[in-house]
Amino acid sequence: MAENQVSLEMHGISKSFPGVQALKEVDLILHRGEILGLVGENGAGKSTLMNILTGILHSDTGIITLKGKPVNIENPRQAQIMGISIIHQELSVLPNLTVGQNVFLGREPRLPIHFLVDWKNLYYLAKEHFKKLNLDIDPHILLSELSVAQRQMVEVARALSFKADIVVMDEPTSTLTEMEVKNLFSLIHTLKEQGISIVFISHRLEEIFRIVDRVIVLRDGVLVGSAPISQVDPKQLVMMMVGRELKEMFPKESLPQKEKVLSVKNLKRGKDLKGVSFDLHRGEILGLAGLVGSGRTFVARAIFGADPLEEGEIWIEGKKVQIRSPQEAISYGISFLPEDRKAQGLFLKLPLSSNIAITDMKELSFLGIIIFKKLQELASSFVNKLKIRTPSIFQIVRNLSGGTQQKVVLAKWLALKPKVLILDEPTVGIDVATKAEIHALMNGLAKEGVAILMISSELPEVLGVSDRILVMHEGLISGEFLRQDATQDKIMLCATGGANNG
Amino acid sequence: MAKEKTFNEFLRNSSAYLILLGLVVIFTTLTPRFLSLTNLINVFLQTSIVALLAIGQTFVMLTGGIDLSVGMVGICCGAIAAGFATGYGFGFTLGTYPALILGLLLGATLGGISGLLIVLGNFPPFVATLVMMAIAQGITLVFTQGRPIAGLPSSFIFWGSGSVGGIPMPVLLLVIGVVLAYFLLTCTSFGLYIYAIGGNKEMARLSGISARKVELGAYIISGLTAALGGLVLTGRLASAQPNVGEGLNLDSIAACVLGGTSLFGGKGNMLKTLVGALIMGALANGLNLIGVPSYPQLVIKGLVFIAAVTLYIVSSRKH
Amino acid sequence: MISTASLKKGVNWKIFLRNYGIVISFFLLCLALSLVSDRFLTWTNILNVLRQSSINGIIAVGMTFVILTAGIDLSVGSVLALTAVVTASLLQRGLPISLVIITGLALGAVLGSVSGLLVSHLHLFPIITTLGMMTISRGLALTYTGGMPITTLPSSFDFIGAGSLGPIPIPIVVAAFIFLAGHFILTRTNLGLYIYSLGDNPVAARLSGISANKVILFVYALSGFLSALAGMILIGRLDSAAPTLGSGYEFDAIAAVVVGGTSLAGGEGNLFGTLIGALLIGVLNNGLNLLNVSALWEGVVKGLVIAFALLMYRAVK
Amino acid sequence: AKTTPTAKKPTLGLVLSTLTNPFFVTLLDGAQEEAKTSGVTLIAMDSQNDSAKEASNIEDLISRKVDAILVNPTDADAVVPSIKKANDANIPVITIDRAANGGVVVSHIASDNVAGGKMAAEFLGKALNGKGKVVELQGIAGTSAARDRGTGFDTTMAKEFPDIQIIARQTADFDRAKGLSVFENILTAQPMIDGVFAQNDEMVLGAIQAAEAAKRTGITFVGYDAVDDAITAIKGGKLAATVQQQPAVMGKLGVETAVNALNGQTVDKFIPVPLNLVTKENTP
Ligand SMILES: Nc1ncnc2c1ncn2[C@@H]1O[C@H](COP(=O)(O)OP(=O)(O)OP(=O)(O)O)[C@@H](O)[C@H]1O
Ligand SMILES: Nc1ncnc2c1ncn2[C@@H]1O[C@H](COP(=O)(O)OP(=O)(O)OP(=O)(O)O)[C@@H](O)[C@H]1O
Ligand SMILES: [Mg+2]
Ligand SMILES: [Mg+2]
Repeated sequence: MAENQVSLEMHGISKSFPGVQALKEVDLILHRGEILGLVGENGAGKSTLMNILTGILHSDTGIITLKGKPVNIENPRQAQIMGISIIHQELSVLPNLTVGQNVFLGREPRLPIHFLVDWKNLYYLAKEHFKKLNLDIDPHILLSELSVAQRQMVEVARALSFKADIVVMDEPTSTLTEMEVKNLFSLIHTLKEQGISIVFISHRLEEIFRIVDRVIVLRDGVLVGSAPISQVDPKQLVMMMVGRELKEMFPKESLPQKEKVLSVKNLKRGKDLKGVSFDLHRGEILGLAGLVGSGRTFVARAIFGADPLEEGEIWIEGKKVQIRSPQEAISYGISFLPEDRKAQGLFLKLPLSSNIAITDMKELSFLGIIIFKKLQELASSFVNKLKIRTPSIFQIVRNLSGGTQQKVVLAKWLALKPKVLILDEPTVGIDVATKAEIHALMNGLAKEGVAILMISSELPEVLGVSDRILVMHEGLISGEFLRQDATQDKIMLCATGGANNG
Repeated sequence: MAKEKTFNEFLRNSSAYLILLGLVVIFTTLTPRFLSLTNLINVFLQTSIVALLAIGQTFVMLTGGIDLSVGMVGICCGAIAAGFATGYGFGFTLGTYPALILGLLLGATLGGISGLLIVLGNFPPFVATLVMMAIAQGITLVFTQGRPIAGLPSSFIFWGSGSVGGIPMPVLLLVIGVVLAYFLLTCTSFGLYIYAIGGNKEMARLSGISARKVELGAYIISGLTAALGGLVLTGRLASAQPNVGEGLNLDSIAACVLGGTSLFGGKGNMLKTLVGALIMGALANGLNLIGVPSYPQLVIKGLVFIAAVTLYIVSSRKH
Repeated sequence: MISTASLKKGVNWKIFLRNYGIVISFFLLCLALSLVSDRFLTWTNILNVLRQSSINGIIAVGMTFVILTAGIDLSVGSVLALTAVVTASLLQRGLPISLVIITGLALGAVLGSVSGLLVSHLHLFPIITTLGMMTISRGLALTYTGGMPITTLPSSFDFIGAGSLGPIPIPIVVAAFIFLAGHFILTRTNLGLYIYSLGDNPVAARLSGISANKVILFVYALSGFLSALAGMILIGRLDSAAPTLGSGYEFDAIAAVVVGGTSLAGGEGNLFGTLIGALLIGVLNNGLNLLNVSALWEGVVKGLVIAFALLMYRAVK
Repeated sequence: AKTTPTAKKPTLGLVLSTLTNPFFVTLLDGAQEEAKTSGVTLIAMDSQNDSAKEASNIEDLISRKVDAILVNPTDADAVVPSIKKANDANIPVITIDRAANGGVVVSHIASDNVAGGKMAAEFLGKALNGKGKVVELQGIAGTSAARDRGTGFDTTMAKEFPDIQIIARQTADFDRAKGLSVFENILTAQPMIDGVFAQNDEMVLGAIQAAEAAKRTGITFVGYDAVDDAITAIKGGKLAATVQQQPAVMGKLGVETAVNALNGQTVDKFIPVPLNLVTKENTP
């Protein structure tokens, strides 16, 4: 049967970075037309393994065999030529080029005079390609004008535009919402039917169970298991990943109090926000759901003073306030975890300790002089609390795994001990175990009286964690549910605008 | 609302043109001589050398680099070509055209060396081209022994001082250069890669582009246009001068930046670079025509720089 | 892909070279010079090099701060000239020296602040803003003096340039203090952390509640202040102030910073590197003079030596 | 001032190689004074030592239709195309201080840099009694002033004082700060120095500063230009001599000659401005 034809074999792959053994003797077999799930905690080595496969990194030891032939993959271009394409975990699209240029970068259609690009054809091909993928994006516009989720879809489109036998997807869904995920999955099935093999990495276990044929598990750079998906259940899988049993995924205990901490009234800004009002109570976790581009991020940014408002009022603890800058927001006790960690959250060239401490320097210094002991204590405490996987607190953040970086940003905002905590996609790219811990942490904070506004595109998360849920559609609140009344269907209906029409 | 946005967009895309237009209007009201045909040709002529260097500089800056050596490389190529054309220093004479071609080749080579230092030696562009600036200046001084090389054949001088149909050669060459460069940047994959690299070198590499080759190409082009500028300057001065060219580096960078090219790469275009250069040329010419003494000219020049960029920034701010 | 046992070692060796390569290059250059000239390693010559590097060094400290925020300051040389001629003319009018020094330094800080305000509040590109500042300051210095140098300063002012503290000349003492203070600010204070973070990711810095505007204002004001300080030492040494003073100093300062490993993209680098960079340039100039290298060859030699010094370790990656 | 109603007041353009050097500022002062007394308009322009800027300046003056152009060229060859342009526009050209190697020039007003270098060499040679070790501080490499002064000095030294050894030739770019540090380094390299010739006063003043700081005495310093500071230094016994050109006189003669030429008088093709060696005995 075609399914059993081995398409790729990686054998004995090891890789170490200064202070970290990222991979130890890892073996991987991928069959033709197979969807292989690759799971593991943050920093387990998933991306490293795939980067070796695609020529971005070079392994210290090990052999890669493609269709039975040993190969040497020197650089990304070679990998492409050998029919391996990858969707990177971090967005790797170029914001100052157009969508179409991004998709075909490096393989532009040419005019008869060979060095001239056939722009017309390029945009035509892009459009056709998008049609096949059910994507509604104009290939002519600049990528910088797209939302994060749309950029992710462009990245997917780019990877699928190669005539590849193997497509690696490193957390392709982390910034996508339900609709796009569905779309992507039906695509993956089509590819599978064409005999294309897929490596699928995700921290969303329900996706793993929905789509993959077989799953392999990495823990601390070691391959700890491989099984057809039909032979494992989620509990077992998590146990393999973390090496111990996990209790409830979304434990929920706190009870909201009635005291209003934050009220916003009629927030308006162009067509992004068309009059948003809501209250947030002490000890409450308020979920904010909606489709990509519905304006959730704008609500958060407006409250935090990151964007100017045209109209609207913000009240904190019963007092009307003017918030014109993040600094002022912070002084009112508001914290804001932005959705794009690389662009808005991290200082990649600085050590982990500085990244965590930076919002809290007033506490950690005397007369402007840093008290290093305090700073290191703070950093260490968060490394422990959030299980941040790092060789030391002085590790440069650029060298951390994607999910670990997310934890660092989260730690930065928790360090402030805020009254109001706004989290925009807080668990993007975070592994299940840690996600549960973060949710527990949110519950703990809520119990202590922190008011939390959580934006999330992952409906199970919204449903599991929130006391109350708001749904946004095109810059307006289109629905509100108490925890006990909310269901995925009701939320989706409001999110797509269905509730307003009918 | 929508109208306002498009107006802002218009302002942002054309602020360089507007500044140039503003200068023209101001100078025309102050002195009628400014808008005469001969003077406009003067402005173009006086801008041509800096603008030629700015062409290559734009390529380099689009990749996120900088080339501090353009002035000196230009002078160096001018001197060596003059040596070939007159026999100075070599003891034998080549014809004007072989000399000019060797001059251009030398420019491409020097630019290529900067590029190699950057892509293989991993030098920051600033340092690599600073080193090249010192070396090119050194070669010039050693070769010329610090003396100008005169006695150029008239066919050589023609390229800097001659004119075709009333249009001075430097202006003609500039127009050809800008058109070619514009074409290269917008119609070829090389041009696309230049922008891609400037956006993010690492990501461009991940996309399978051989970023090193493209970056190297940008520096070679910069060396080439620098040489062209140097040869034209040599023709314009009817002699190779070992000691000019110091100010040309910053001027060429300023032309790019006034035209809206980002220092961090990925943003900018060739026509606007030309406009940026013309802004500087028109300013110098206009101030001379209305008789502003030389010291205050500096102050005004500085103020106009700042004002120009302010206009650009303020108009491009999103609201 | 076969395992290479040396690879792990190789990695560390590369990191070592990347971090200390410039220091190694610097010592190799010194070694070479002491072999070819027996005058090089004498006490007077070492003081010479240090004294000559002190002016560039002081300016380069300010430049490092600016570059760490991903900016650049091209106006240092002209600001130096403008503050120098103003200081000199105040001295000639017989104002008390301490007052004059304070005025001069304040003027430098103000000129820097103007660039800083434009960069921080209007978000102008640093390169063109400071290029504007450079031509404006030069123009003002020339206008103010009519192009003539201001000469014969009161001899009591000489100590700044020509005096010494024990055996160590004042310029060296001042430069050492500035380096130490700068290093302290960058590594030990909130401000230092803010400077690095701003250069690394300005968006994240603003969202982290850092008053980016104040930080930017500070670095440019500091750069202006230190240029003025360097100017005072210079006129103290020269006993005159010309409006042409300091032209080209911006390149020496930037070269010192960048050769010292600070990234022009911001967020990465330190003053130790800048110190070595400034000394490298100083030793090079000194060596060229000691060996009586002809003016015609100076450029070639300088360029090749710097290229070689960097190639030593930059090419390993 | 009174004007004759019939004759239009002539306008002269004066293009100077640089206005950041006191020498040319003084030249401009002399020209302006003369312009005021003879009632002509004088437009001054600064080429910033850049031949390309000079070409632009002259083109702009032609655009402005001035009656005559006085030019102090940055370089003898580089100025030729510009002079030819002025010739084409029928605007008379006068060169000052530096000559042009081509084009039609009504008159050239200058003192001779080669002769000045010779003068310095003769003075220094005699002061050292024909033997000793001499250092030469050079101007910006590639400028004609540096070249000509150097040529005059070097050839005279070689011919007339064979026992004098020139032990170091280093450039200090006509700059006082560079003169200081370069000479500091030379002092370290050379234990014995008897004399110094600097191709301008700025450099020699820097060198004197360095020698004083290093407490090295017995060095005879000779400069060039006779700027005010140098005169003071001569009076104070620090500087032995400096070659004086008379920039103010050059400027004055330039305007005078231009006016005469415009009035149809014949003017001399070459108007020499005498050089002066200023020493303690003849300080003004
Ligand atoms: N360039 C690097 N330098 C040093 N260490 C690195 C580098 N890249 C990765 N690492 C380390 O290697 C380990 C594996 O990282 P990797 O990115 O493969 O994890 P991952 O499984 O993809 O995690 P995540 O789910 O968070 O994306 C981590 O400990 C990480 O810190
Ligand atoms: N930091 C930002 N600054 C300016 N515009 C932004 C920013 N973040 C997002 N946008 C833009 O806002 C628009 C819609 O916002 P966005 O897509 O973030 O809404 P959302 O409901 O929060 O959805 P998402 O789940 O994608 O965050 C998009 O066009 C996006 O490009
Ligand atoms: Mg990963
Ligand atoms: Mg969002």
